[in-house]
Amino acid sequence: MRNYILRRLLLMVPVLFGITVIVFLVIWLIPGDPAKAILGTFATPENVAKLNHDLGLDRPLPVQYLIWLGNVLRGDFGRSYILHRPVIDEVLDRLFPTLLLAGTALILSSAFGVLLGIIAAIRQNGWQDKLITIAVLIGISTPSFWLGILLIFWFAVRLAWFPVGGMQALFGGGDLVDVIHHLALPAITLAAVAGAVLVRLTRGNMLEALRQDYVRTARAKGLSEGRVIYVHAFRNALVNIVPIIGLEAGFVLGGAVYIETVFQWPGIGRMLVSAISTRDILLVQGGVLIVATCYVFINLLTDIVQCILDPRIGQA
Amino acid sequence: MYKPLWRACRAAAIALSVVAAFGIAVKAQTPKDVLVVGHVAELQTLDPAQAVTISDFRILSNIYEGLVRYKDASLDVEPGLATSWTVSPDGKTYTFKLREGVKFQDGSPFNSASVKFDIDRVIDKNHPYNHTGPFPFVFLLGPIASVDAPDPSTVIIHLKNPYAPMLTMLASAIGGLTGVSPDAVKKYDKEFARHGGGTGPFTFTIWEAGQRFVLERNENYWGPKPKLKALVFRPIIDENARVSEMQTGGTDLTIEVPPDNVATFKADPGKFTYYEQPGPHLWYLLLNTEEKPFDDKRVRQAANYAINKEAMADQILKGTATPAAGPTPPAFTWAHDPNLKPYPYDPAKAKQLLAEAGYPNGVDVTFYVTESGSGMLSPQLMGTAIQADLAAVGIRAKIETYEWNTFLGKILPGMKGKANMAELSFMSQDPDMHPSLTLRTDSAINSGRYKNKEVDKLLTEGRTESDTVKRAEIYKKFQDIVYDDAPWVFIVNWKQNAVSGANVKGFRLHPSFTTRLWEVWKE
Amino acid sequence: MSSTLLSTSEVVRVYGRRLSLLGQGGKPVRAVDGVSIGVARGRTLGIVGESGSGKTTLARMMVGLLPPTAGSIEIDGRSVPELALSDRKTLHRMVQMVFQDPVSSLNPRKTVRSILEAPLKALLGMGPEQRNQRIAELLSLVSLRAEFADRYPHEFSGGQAQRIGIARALAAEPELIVLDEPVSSLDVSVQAQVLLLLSDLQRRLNLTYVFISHDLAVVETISDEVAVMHLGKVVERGLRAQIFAKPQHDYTRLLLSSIPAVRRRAQ
Amino acid sequence: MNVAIEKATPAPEPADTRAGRPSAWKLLTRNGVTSVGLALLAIIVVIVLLAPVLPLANPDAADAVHRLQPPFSSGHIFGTDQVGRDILSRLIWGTGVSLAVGVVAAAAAAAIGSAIGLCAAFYGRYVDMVLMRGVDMLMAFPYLLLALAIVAALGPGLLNAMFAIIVVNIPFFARAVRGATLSVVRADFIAAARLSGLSDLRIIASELFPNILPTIVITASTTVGWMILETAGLSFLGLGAQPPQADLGGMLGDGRNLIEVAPHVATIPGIVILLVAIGINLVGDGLRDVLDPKLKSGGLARAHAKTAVAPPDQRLGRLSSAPLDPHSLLSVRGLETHFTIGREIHRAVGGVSFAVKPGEAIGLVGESGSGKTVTALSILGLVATPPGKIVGGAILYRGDDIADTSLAHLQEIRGNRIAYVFQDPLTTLNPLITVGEQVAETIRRHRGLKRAEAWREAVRLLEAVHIPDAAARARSYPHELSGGQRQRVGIAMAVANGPELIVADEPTTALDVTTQAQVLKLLNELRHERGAALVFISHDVGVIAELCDVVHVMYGGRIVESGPVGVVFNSPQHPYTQRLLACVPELGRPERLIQPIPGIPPAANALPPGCAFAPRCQLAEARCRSGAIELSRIGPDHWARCVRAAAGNA
Repeated sequence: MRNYILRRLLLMVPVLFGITVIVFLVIWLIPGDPAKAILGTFATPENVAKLNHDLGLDRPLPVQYLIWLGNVLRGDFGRSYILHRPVIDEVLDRLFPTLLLAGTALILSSAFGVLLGIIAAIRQNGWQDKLITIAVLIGISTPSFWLGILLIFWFAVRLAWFPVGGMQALFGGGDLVDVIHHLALPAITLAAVAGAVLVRLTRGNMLEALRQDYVRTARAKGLSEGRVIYVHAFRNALVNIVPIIGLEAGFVLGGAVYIETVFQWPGIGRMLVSAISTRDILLVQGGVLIVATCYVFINLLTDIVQCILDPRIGQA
Repeated sequence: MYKPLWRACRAAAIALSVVAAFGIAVKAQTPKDVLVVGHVAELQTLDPAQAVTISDFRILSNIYEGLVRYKDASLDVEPGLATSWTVSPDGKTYTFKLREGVKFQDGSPFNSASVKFDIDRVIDKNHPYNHTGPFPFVFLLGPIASVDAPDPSTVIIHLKNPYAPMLTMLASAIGGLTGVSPDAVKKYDKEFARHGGGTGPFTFTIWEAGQRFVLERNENYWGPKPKLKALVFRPIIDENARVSEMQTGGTDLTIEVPPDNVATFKADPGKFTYYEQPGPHLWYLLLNTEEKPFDDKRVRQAANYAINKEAMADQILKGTATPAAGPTPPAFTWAHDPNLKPYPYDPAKAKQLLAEAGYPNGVDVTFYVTESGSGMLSPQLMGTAIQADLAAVGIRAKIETYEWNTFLGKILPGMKGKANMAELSFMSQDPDMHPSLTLRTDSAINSGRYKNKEVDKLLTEGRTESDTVKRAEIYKKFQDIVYDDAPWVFIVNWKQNAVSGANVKGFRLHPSFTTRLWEVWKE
Repeated sequence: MSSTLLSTSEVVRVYGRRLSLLGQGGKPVRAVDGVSIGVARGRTLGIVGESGSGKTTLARMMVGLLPPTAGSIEIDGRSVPELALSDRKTLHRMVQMVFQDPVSSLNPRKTVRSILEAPLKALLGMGPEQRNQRIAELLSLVSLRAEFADRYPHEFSGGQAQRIGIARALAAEPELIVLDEPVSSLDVSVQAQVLLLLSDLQRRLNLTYVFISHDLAVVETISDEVAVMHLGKVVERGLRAQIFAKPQHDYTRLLLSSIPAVRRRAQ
Repeated sequence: MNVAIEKATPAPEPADTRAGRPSAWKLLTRNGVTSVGLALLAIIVVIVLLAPVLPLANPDAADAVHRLQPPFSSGHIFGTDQVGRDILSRLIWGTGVSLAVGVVAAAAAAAIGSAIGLCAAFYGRYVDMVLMRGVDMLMAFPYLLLALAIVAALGPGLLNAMFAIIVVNIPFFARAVRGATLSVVRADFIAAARLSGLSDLRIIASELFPNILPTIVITASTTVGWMILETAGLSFLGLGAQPPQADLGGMLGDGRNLIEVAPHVATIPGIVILLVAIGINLVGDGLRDVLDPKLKSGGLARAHAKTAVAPPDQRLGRLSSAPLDPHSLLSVRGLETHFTIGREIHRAVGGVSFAVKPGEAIGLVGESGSGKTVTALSILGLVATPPGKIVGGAILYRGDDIADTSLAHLQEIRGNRIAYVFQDPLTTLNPLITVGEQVAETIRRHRGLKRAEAWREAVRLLEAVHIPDAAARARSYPHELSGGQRQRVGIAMAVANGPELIVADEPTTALDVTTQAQVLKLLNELRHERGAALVFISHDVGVIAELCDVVHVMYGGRIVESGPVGVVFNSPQHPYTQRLLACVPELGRPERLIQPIPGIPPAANALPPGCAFAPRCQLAEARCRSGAIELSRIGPDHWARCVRAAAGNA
């Protein structure tokens, strides 16, 4: 298994490298003069020339990339001309809230998704299953931003149970209870869709696992149904569920863009939306690169968990 | 049979309800001496010389002061950091006496050297701190030739040419750049934009990206101390969220209430106070007079007749604006010509003019619309409504929408070959400023390529004439010509608005589109 | 009748020299390790061995589906790997293959007709009318009704599907057919039908078979000569009677002694 | 050539299964829920397509005076939006735009992604590596974030948004199609196509593509819904459709600021998005059920803890009250187990009776589909329900009918008094649990030993089944053992609690002959050592002959002949037994005639009346083809279900 993890770590190098290439090419995608687009209103000829030089845009593409990569590796993602600060500072300020929101949503969706998936599977065709199936159908068909607006309207404005937005109360806030209070609506909104997908997959994988020969063997040994379901079937289903949770992490990190916008969450998603609307391209680049890097590590983590769960993987 | 599962379910349910119960119980109360403001955007910079948006200036005007400032509720000038000033007869030399004993928030002294440093930083490309820019509004300081500091309390500004709007410019929010602490600039260098440092009643303390921006009372302020201990600006970009926060008590004050929500707040005076204040603002359509069809005055007038400005002001903007009559907003009370009436809504006349101009079957035009932008109100909504009105008389506009900066980038170099019309708005502190930039034949950003010698002459006279009564006469003439020649379609003048909790007292909107919060208190 | 049609000489096939991002992945496995065998025209060579002995790899190399790592395979004096690269059509008109799993060897989305048409068109260049006639002949050759031509593989039982697989191989009119475990997934009663059909066809069409199986009894029934494979090597080869009556190699003896016989205890 | 040449008789035509094979469309519409989805989508699509001819207001005609009219106001069924445009009209046109974008994006992503996946899998090696690493890199971005970056660079707009969504979805198709292609590329029919002289291009087009098309359709059907939601999301953020163009996300985005003043402006497009997505998802699920082979035959159904059993009055009604053999350990009487698949009933076991005395070894022999495995699984209720159900007969263990006993009681017997050894040792052992633990857990369950003690006992058992270095091997996972060792573990598990009866279901079929011999020897030894009875199931008469005392020959779900092994195999009386023995090639007797049985065994859902073997039997007469034929005694302990055998002995 140690070899597997090592191999997986090594495999991350080309993937991270690829991410930087793609992110770098985003600038290259900009129609017209990127420097002008980046500088926007401040695009005086001197500024454009200076930025072109700073970004190395006057040099061949591979050289530009290497210069850029060198800067990125040193933590220099350039400077936001809108926010007047280094991109990395802004991104790091925004990273924690996003990870908090996405992480909570991921935990919520995984926990409930798997739990409901198991219930649906072991009560297949029962009323529980039907109820869950309907809920899942609505869940995967609801635009999360719409759900968010409805939740705010009812639970924050009408009932005033939860705050409208933000991450913490301005006064007397910041403690755990306060953050949970602020986190509740956005995290639930974000978790709803991801959780629904997971319910389906868990149900399918549980049903499949329950049909396997080894489950029959376990029953033939006289083991209790609890042991058959949770030790024999669920463990095997989990091997297939864990990578899905990894995928969900990406889903949740991306979906945070909507949720942060709707709930005034001070994370990277909201930053990206305003950066796009002000065409703060370097900020977009930095934000996307950092989040993608986090995601790569999350995937590494799920791979390791999967490897721990399934001894076959480490040896393949 | 499946006990572990049910146990897990029950545990989860209990945990959830505990959290929910806690959550509902916690209701954070804003302290009485702190005002929470729902702000329309993230703050971009703490450097008044770099700021470009009114939303930034609304915050910065509480941190920085200029040599002079506007009087309450008017655009007339009164002493600020300078206690008195004289203007030389040729209008080219301004001498300011500075207030004694004023200290910057960082403790360093405010004096003539600091003023010189501040102005030189912006206008002198070779100044050691010029790289702390870029300074987008440097052109406003263009008339300044040099600054002298003969003694610590005297500053002399030499102009290249006589420039009548000089004082109003210094009084405006941009004028705050003369009250910047040189020590802070030297200390933070390029990062000054993230730290700031002025002489104003409030000092910047906390900036949490996306969450809040906090100003605290400047305990060493030279003037009357603010009543509030702190101001908290919460960036709430989403209109809906801004309204919801206001309704649920998440904010004490919200400036720029979406028009559709105005009625809600007005309807509940026990809970909310609603404010309105016209300012020097004009929302108009810039016409490309260089190319067909708007090279023909009749077509330009036809467009003015075709658009139902009352409906826009009353229906779309819900009374937060009034129909505009000409190029000079009524907020410039002294320069505005009250005899001008808005072009009436008269589609028949528009059609007739169009036919006379040789377009009996209508004409196709390209219409630039922006997504948002400083003072643009609801640009997309307005754009679509205008498109519909124009279509009704035969001007078939094809809308192209761009993000604000791109939009400006497309328009400013001229619209030839790209578009026939574009929506724009301006807010300025002097009736000269905007027309001089956009209607003078020799101006680089006269994007509509409007050419009228008479207008050029009047504008030159207006900016050099220091007698206000004579200036007013000049601008009235100017208005009559431009009204008739219609290089623009005059749409509306905006009344800025705000809503606060009923417990917020002492708040007034200012016509200069800044927000002065040092006299505000909460009950 | 004694001229050698197909022969292999010191054939080796190594697996596991896989390209991977981090250099060589895993240790290479010598699936076939220096095999030299031959089969004479009109005869049947039986190859017997347990799983992992390299039988299938050898079979695939014989028909040109896999290139050998080393060694040579010749059919009628021409190199099979070379033909596979340069002139597949000629090669496959000489040698065809019948696969173990009758279901997976038929494309589930094609009718029997289009499965049988492919070699007729691509290898023999027959026109449509000729093809129809030939398809009918082929089906009757393997004892299937002509109307089966327009059905899909899943409509057939295992035995019928294997007949279609045999018909497909026959369509190319090859001299040699390599049969890779052709009956091992069939029930015994059906297995006997297919074995019988194969013998019948060999006699009528003068075919040469390489018959691969793990079932010694089946190999004994159908082969003229037998090669015993173990871990990629041929451990013993010779005439059928010789191998089964007087096995020389320990492994052959072990194989033979492991077979339970129906009447052994009863007798 | 020593094979006897009997004129190959043309096989009788199989029961025509074509009529019973419903078309994909029928399958799709048979599912009620899917029909709802189809209807929903159809209605939406028809309305959208009719938009140009419907009497709708101009969707872009603003009327500022009549803005934000509530629903059902004059002339505007759904009211008007913030600039006074008719919401209904915008909704219909906007739905069209959203659907078109979703479908076009899905099609484009499917085309590009599938091409990548197909090429990667077909050409393998370098092509595969380069293409799939590229896909990995796209996958390394959190979903949607890459789309945002692309839109950021290209600028907002519906086409750019669509382009971004396409790029983001390519990896899903590439991966799914690559996987599907890999499994097809390895299929023998691709090799067969090569042998048929087809070129690579023809193979891709005519052999590969039709077989991966279902995968593409399934992936597309799941992604098209997402894509519509995502495009809506980008429009919602103001990055998609630009005014005045209506699309659902944009309408929702415009309307959200009015949620309080005019809730209908945001609510109505939200509901429409929901309906469209529900429709697409329902149809997608239906398509998947039809196309995914794993979900075919009624979808995945979970197997219950024990087989469903008909109530005693129905089940026991047909049983004769013949006296029980008091010495039998297990007595199966008139067992009938049916499978209900769709509307068809498969009579897998149709009245099987046999008894096992303590220490005795009986064999059940028959070809596939003869019902021997289902018989064995029925004993302890291990037949999967659904679709299986015991509809008749009784299973008497020490005189008690355990067919219908409580699950708890059954679990006491399972693995304790009666234990099983299954066929494929790789799939029947849990791949994620060490073999030691798998043995130990049954010990803990039935003997209540502590964890450590049970482990030591498990190691002792592994030693007893001759696993070398058992203490270390106990910590291995099944995949780390060879097939023979795995089956030894299976045997260790079975004998762990000293059972009275071991049911072995084809325990050596997946093994090589040499390994089979060792395993059989081991099983036999242990059984004798521990005095357990054995029910041994096999299709291999040789194995049965070697191992068992008594044999029951099964055909078509019934026992057709039974008796002591020596008697049955040396003088078979039933024609089936005779012909079965005649067609098995026998080692050392190559000169013996192999006589195939013409035709194929009957399908369990289409058993002929009378004798199931009659259609293949050369001796069949009219009376064989109607009415029940009883198992009749034709010698001491020798029984046969044949009219001729009965008559001969009468």
